[in-house]
Amino acid sequence: MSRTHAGAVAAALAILAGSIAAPSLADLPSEAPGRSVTLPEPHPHWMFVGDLLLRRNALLDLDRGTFLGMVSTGFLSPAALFARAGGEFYLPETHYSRGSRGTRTDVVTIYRTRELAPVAEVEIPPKRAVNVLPVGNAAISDDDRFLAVFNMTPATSLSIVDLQQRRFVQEIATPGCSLVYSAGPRRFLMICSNGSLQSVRLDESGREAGVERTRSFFDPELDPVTEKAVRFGSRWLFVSFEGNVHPVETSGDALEFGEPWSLISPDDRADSWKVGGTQHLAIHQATGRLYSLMHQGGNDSHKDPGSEVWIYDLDSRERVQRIRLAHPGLSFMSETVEFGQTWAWPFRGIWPFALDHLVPNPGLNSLQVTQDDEPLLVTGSQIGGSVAVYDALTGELLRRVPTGGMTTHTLQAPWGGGEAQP
Amino acid sequence: MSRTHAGAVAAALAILAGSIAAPSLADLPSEAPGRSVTLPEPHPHWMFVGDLLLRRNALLDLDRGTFLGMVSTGFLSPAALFARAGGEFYLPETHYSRGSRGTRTDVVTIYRTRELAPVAEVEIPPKRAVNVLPVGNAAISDDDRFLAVFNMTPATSLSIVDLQQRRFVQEIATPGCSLVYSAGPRRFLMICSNGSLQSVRLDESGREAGVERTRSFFDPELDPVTEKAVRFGSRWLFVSFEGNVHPVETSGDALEFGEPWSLISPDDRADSWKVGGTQHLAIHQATGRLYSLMHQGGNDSHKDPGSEVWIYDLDSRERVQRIRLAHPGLSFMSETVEFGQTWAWPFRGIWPFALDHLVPNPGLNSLQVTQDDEPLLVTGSQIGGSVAVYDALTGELLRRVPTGGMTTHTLQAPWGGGEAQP
Amino acid sequence: MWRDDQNAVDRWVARAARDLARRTSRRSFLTRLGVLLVGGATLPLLPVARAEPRAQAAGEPDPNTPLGDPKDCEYWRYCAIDGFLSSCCGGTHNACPPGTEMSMTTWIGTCRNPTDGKDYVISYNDCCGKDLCGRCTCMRHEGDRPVYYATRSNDINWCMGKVGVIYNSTVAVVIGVASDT
Amino acid sequence: MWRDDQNAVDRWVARAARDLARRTSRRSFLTRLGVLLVGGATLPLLPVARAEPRAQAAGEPDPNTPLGDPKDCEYWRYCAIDGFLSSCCGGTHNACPPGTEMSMTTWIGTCRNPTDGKDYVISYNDCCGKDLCGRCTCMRHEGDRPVYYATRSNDINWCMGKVGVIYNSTVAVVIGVASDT
Repeated sequence: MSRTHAGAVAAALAILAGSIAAPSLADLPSEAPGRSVTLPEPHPHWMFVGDLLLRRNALLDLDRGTFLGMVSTGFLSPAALFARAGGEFYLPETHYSRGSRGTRTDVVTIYRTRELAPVAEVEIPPKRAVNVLPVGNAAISDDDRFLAVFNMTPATSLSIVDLQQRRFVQEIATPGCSLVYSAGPRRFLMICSNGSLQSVRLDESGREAGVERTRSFFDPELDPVTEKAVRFGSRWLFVSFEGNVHPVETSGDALEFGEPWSLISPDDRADSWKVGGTQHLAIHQATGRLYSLMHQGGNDSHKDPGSEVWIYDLDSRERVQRIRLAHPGLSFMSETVEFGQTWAWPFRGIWPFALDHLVPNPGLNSLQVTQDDEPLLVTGSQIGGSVAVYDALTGELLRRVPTGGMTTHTLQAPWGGGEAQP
Repeated sequence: MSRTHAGAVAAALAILAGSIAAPSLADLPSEAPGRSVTLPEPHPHWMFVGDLLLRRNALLDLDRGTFLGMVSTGFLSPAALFARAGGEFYLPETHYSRGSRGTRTDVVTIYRTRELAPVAEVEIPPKRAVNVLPVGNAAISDDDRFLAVFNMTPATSLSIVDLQQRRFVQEIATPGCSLVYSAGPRRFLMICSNGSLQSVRLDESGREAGVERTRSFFDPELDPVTEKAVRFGSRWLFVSFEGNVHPVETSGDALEFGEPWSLISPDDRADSWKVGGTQHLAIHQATGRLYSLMHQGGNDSHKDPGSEVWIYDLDSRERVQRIRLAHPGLSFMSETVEFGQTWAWPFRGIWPFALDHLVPNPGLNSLQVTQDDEPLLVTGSQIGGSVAVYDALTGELLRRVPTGGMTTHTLQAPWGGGEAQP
Repeated sequence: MWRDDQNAVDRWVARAARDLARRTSRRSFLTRLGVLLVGGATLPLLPVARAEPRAQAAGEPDPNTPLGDPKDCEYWRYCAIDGFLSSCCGGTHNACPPGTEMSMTTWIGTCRNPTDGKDYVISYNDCCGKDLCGRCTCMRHEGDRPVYYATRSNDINWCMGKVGVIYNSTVAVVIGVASDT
Repeated sequence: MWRDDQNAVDRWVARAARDLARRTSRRSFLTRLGVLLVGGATLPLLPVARAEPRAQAAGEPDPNTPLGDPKDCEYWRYCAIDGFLSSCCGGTHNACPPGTEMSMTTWIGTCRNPTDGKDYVISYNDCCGKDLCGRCTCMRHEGDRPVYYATRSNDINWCMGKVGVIYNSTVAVVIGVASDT
């Protein structure tokens, strides 16, 4: 409790003394105002859920279904970055001095996880790419030392932040290549518009130490890979609109492209099954299972919401399970007795109707998997503030958890499995 | 069009030349990007409609039902102030350097009405009272020279801004008294917690030239006047929870209290009719008609929405008309054919239901009257983005106008009648 | 600036202490926005406060093991609250959610603890510095007065001064036993 | 900083001009937010875009007397638009609403004018510097590509550089006649 708080409390008690009786043994003791909760050590079943409309990320306990806290993110800052050590996370933010006008300031805000409070910020060039991608706008080097922020003005570049020294190091121009993914302690990957990858190497001070381009390994016109790549150990998996998986091994000095394989069998393709969603891929590292959000749709449906999650074994490259997704919001039926009773018209009357008639599934836009030994699969719909929680191994629906938000976007479960998620 | 735009356009056309055929006579000529609309002279039937959730005020044409533009207001800045000259308006705003944290900056932003663009700003002490009152948080002297902003930290004071010289003049401490209303070129009124008024006089430079308190003229405990006072020429009318009108004449050197009178007859009181709402009073200056939002309710219902508007003649103090208020939102039935077709679940299904079943009136929280010779009465509901427009003389419902917003709060129609509204 | 705030806080507490009143609510405008956010705006996929009266929640003889549900709007301490319950937002009934700061300008009410039958002076402090929590809207307001009667007005956002004006949620802190004198 | 932006704009226009494509959409994320704002969030009291196909709107032989309804999503110029129509937000089909600034980084599409049967190069410029307009959501997107293929990506907010990143609405400007070569 800060001294100022203490002072005010003292003042309060002093002045209130007149109207407060001398405490007797049975009385509740006076409590100290000014306290804020500090979180325990992060748990693998904690998850950040982003809300782009309310400009916040809510932290949920998926086991107890409770709301642990939130961070205000500012305009379109969908994804935080998490130090593998776990004690901190980082939010690239864009602010204007007068709300929607004035001077633009971009910062990387450094949060201490257990306080959910900013402890420092590093100002970066006001060029941050402003979009809604759940991954690819920033990345942390595998040793937690450097943070790279993708810029688009529309000229593309990377801003390098030294997280140890809490300072901006350098902007690296990356014409023709976009987004950023971590690949080792001193290497970041980018995707180039010609279908190739670019390696950006840093030296020990975080300055550019070399840039190499690979051959192009996909056709950005005919079957582009989505930006929502997933990392499996030292391997990155890029998945295309048509469901082709392009593995890229990053352990060696040079990148190695593995044999592409397909998530969609000819039969499934005949039924027009497609990958898609806002955040449509996740991997459980320990079991090597890939979770893919699937829907039936036509061309250009690569961002349509999913109706099922298909689970693949990354060794055998076989689909081992299909989960038909439940509605993420009906959990509130448990609150219908009170629900909306106190609302002003017209909302009072709508909820009962919604319960009776609105059975169709909204479609799930986002998916995430926790990294512990009892992993949870979580799905969220862009419209509404609730997520559905499944046993990631059996596919059993466990519960639904309210986010307190209006929209559900990026899902992040960085704790557990020994390291933060890419 | 700015030179930078011109430059970019030139660049565009030059580079595009290769892929663009030489124009033939029949072709549409190329158009210049970079243009923004400038508004015509403000019309008496234009209205600003505030939305506290979207943090904006939308400007509507009530005759044509069109959306003319909007201003972003920042956090809880419900009401703009309008120069009687009409060419400018002023928004007291509060901003933080990092959105919801960081350094607080309060400014009075000066907008040129026809551009709806800020042309200047005056920084004031970061003490502005942050609440949702539609009136009373700031006022302009009757000669448009000085703007007074009410501060609450919770210590109360006024910040005086010189609108002519575009600078902050002085903060005037006003212990025990709150809010601010204009009463002449160099005098502002405040309401004090003991039920009295305080006059704050300014000198020609805008500095404090004297403060006087009146006797207390109402009981803040038993029958307090609402903050939503209305001005009738040189007279201010303060209306109490119980519907008692307290007139205050401000033309003389000293304030004169007129005889209180009641808006509610014994019979109406027996039917528990009460005044109430967020913005529950308006006056049409030319005809001397007072418009009061009414509802049936119990104690502490002074902010409940209204179901009727009662119209009084301020000379005879007689009620001359009752208007049962229509729903402000059903105007969208005209769009039901398309309405919601493209929405994601669950909204698709809700609208048809709403049309069939949600006939009850949401209750109207806000009311305003235009000041021309063919005045319009406008009512809005806190929940939803639509206002209902009536002929203010006949009470006939003319149309409903969408605001494009989520909530409807302060309604302002400052133009016409020769001067801006208080 | 800070000294000014400190004085303001002292003046404030003094005024509040002289004006103890029962079951008075505050900031219903924020709650209404809250209802919009939590209920209307995101309907029907969002949770909403249990605002309907319930069986009277128990108090706590031992503050460390509270009886009754501090996430329930009917919890005894909330007799004069109006806002989002901190205990639903990552905090507790008397501590703010992580990363928010508790305001020192407050409305003070008096609530009866059903366990010992005593009236306690409760300070309703706002948790500030992060945007609306949006969970567990709780409105129990009576005796609201206009803004010029500040200690009784629920149109005022009590996030003020040092903690900033951005409102997140509200706690209910026991300040002492209300005397009968 | 400005010089940098200017260069960026030139590079940008160059890339866009080399990559004319038909009926490609942009920024559907903003539109989705828009649908939430306009439809979901405020339901059922809000207007919403006419997004269902209509009888083909006419073009304009004389740009000063446009045929067809520039507030209609099916207006011919909007074949590759995705966002809120400026013409519903206080602007026109080719001028931004009052107080907003037009972005110079744009997506460029090719639309056929039903009146003269010619294909025109249309520049979709965003109007920036004020928050979401929220009216007349119009999504006509095909051929969307990922962000790294920027000239074809609708996940990018084209309010950039000098005009700032706050998006309000979008216009459709005739840049010229598309050649068949």
